[in-house]
Amino acid sequence: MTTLLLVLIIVLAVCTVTGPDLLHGVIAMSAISLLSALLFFILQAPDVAITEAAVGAGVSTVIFVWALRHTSRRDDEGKD
Amino acid sequence: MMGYEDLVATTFMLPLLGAAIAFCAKLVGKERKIAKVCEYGGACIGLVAPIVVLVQLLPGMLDGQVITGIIGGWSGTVGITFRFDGLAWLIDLLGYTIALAAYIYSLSSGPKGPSFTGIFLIQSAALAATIMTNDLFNLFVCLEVLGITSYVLIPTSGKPGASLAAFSYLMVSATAMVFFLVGTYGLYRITGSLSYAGIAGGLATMDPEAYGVAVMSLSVLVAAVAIRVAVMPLYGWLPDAHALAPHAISAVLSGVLIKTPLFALSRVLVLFPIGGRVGYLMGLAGGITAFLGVVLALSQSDAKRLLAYHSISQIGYVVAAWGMAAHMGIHTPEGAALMVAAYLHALFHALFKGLLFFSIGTTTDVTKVRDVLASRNSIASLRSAGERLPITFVTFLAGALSITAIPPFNGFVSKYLVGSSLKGSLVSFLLIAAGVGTVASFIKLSRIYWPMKHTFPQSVEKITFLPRHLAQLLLASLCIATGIWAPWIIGIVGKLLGGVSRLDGFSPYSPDNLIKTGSTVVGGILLFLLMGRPWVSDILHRIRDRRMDFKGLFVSFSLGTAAMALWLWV
Amino acid sequence: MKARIDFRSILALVAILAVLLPILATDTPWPTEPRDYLAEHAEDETGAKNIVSAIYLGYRVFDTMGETIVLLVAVLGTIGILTKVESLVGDTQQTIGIVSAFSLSAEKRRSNRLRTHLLEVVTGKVGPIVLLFGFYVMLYGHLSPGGGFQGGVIIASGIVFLALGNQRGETSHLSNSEKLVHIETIAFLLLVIVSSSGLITGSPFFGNPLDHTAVPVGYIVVLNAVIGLKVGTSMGFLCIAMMGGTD
Amino acid sequence: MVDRLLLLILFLIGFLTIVAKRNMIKKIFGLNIINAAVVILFVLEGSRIGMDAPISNGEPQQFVDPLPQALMLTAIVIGVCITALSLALAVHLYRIGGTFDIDKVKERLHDGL
Repeated sequence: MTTLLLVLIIVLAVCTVTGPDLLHGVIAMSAISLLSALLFFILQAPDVAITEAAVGAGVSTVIFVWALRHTSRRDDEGKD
Repeated sequence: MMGYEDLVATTFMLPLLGAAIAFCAKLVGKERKIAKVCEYGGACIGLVAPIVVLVQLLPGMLDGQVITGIIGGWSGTVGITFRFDGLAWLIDLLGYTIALAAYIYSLSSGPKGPSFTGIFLIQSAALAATIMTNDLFNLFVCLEVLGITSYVLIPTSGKPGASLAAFSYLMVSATAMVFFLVGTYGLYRITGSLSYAGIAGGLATMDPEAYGVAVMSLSVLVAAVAIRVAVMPLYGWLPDAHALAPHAISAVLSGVLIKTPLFALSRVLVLFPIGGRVGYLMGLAGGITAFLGVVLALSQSDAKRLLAYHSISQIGYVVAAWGMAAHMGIHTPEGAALMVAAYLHALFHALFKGLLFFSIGTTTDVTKVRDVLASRNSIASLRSAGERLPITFVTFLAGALSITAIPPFNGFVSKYLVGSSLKGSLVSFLLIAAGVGTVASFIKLSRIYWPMKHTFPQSVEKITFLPRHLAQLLLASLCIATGIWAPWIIGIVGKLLGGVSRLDGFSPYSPDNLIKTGSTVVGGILLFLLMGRPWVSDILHRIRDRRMDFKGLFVSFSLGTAAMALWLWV
Repeated sequence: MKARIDFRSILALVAILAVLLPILATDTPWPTEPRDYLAEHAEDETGAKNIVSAIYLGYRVFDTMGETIVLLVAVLGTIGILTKVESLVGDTQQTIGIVSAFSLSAEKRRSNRLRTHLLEVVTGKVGPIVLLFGFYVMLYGHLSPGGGFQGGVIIASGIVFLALGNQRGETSHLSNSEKLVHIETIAFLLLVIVSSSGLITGSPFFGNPLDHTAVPVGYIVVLNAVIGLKVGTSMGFLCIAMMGGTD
Repeated sequence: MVDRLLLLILFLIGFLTIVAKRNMIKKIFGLNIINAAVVILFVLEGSRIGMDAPISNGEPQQFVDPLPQALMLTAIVIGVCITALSLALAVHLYRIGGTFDIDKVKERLHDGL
């Protein structure tokens, strides 16, 4: 079960870092947070799970979205 | 009456209390007088009171007292242990002296406001906690607090480049701190403890198969701290950050912030049987840092950037002596003597580099020109800005004479001490070369004060001089005083670091040393004249214009870590 | 995309791999001494049933203090930079549709009128409940999972909900950013005072002042409340400032 | 063992992102990922010595190690603080330089100064 979750997290991480749309990356990041919160819950760490869900999926997503709202959501790397 | 353990804890609790009071200034309106009372009252509690506490603690420290305990009196298996010894006392003294001077200076030069005061005090508190802690995870937290305060304080200068510098610093050191956590994981796994005593015990009884884990964990821990110290391969973030921060913050950053983690690291190194090898490697890197830092500094034309590269060079001296001390073992007489040299140079460098940052800061604030090649006649500019006596020039001179090791200024004593303790090794030659380069680059920097007939000060800005002069004169007098009474200070530091026997009867002002200094100065002047040659200045231009891109920081970090791991492994 | 990765990056990656592999590959059994010690003594020494809380606010409360300070400084720094950014915002602002619905300023929301109306009604009603839940998580951290920090974050989201549900753009007391800053400031002062409070009864800094009384757990509850207040207000302040601010 | 290797891969993905990507937001993603990897590593390994969550209910239980959990609470919070600050800096730099590409921002600043 943990292995499966970890594989999912890795897949999401790859999506996050390779995708050209940063907003999708943000969503994938918060999905990573939620999956790791689930993982912590399975691993008998409810405190860490609550924190990760509240902080990783909540607060940091808000901040990321704020940052992108004020800038651009495209990753134009490579198009010099 | 508070016991010693509580008294020791006040060294970081008082600044925190001061910060909390300073933040309270936000509760009332900005114009109200009580807001100022809160802010400055908080600053007094946070910066002056700890110095009083330190004075209180001094007699006990001189008797060789070591105060250890657990924060909050909880159990030692899980709780956070601390150790307050001579080293912690000395670093606290260094930190609070510079912080006080920098705060006074900032009253005129900015940044201002209760938020700044609060964050500044928190930084001082974190410094005191960093050097006291005896717990690996607590060290992580302290380093993070130190880091985050500097990331916030650097961009307060409002220069666009400062944000970039803060971002680079943040990325590199936050990444390094994650590696620090990995190292913590490795050590907790093999020893089952986070406190230094527990780790040392666990390492003694560990499974031989776990040796690799210990080595790798140690190397990531050292690399993560070395980023903060800016030793040679890992220095890339420093010049921008120190050059573009507000002047007061530059002084604290290069005076205190890059040294405290180094001395905190020495507490970790002694736990490992292989710690001496790390020390040797760091010492070597320190020598190279001292030399290359000067070469880079020579090529700079921006005044503050030149000073920033000198910080790298001078920290190289400290790291060289510190590394060799760790190599010899800091409890052996030779090691202790080296440690005294390392600390004294750290202290003296903090004093004179702070002074230089202040003086150059005042000058460039007035003239608005930071390029040493374009700026001239600054004394006249300062005078037309309202400075009646050329105090800034005099204090600059005091700083410059200190850093170039001219007697009786303090730099002479500590550089001599470092040089003589390392006599005969490869590192000492690098340090001599660095000394020559320092002289040359400070002649270059002094040119901004050279009078010129045909330039007239244009567009000077009126500034408040009083707090600036106060801070500059405070540090300048300390530079001279510590130089003149050096033997006495060496005695005290030697006693506090437990290496008193080796340093008895030490006299820096022997004819032999004066001749050495003289020849260094002559070498420096020759080098300066040589710099006027077209082919030399061409080389220097190439050095200056090479671009350090962001990736290079990480590549050097990872290669440095791997190199250290390899060095420890074989 | 991967093809752009150059030689130096690969070199760095290999170096890091070589260093980290031994640390991660080891099969040394995980140490049990701290766990055994805690299982036996934690409840007696701190009074908390939740052992993570016992460590977080008891044995290692100094770390927690450091963490709270990091949060404080980060929020102050972010707000400081944010005001700089807001002053730089020109008319070139590229707005992402969804996001503007969450904006707190009325003009930005007008374009998404329908969605916004729904949002206002729902969040306005849910806000108080979330706030209440936050206080529950905060105050029962010693018995169940949760605690000051987690509760604080939930309180922060409650505050943000209240701010969003605020239809006419007027500020309610709780989502007034000035008030939030005041509460945060006082909470930090309280935190410093509470952590030194052990001195009164003879325990050291960060020690439990209620150590020898009938309710040793009171210390953890108080710390939870103070930290929750602090975290809730500073996070709430940050989010409100970021969402287009009421100031 | 497999889990730890997966975490190592996760860590390396994050690290490679920080090193190789020039987009600042991507770099911050990378930082978040390596932080998450270390947090998972601590909790995962600490849970191997027990089966029950560390909340005592009066009966004899076999706890997982609560110490790494308490440490990771701190690490998570510090991580998000760093993220917030770095994002604010990145947005500021975007405003100045008009791009998230760190090398281009550097060039533009260099030319501007």
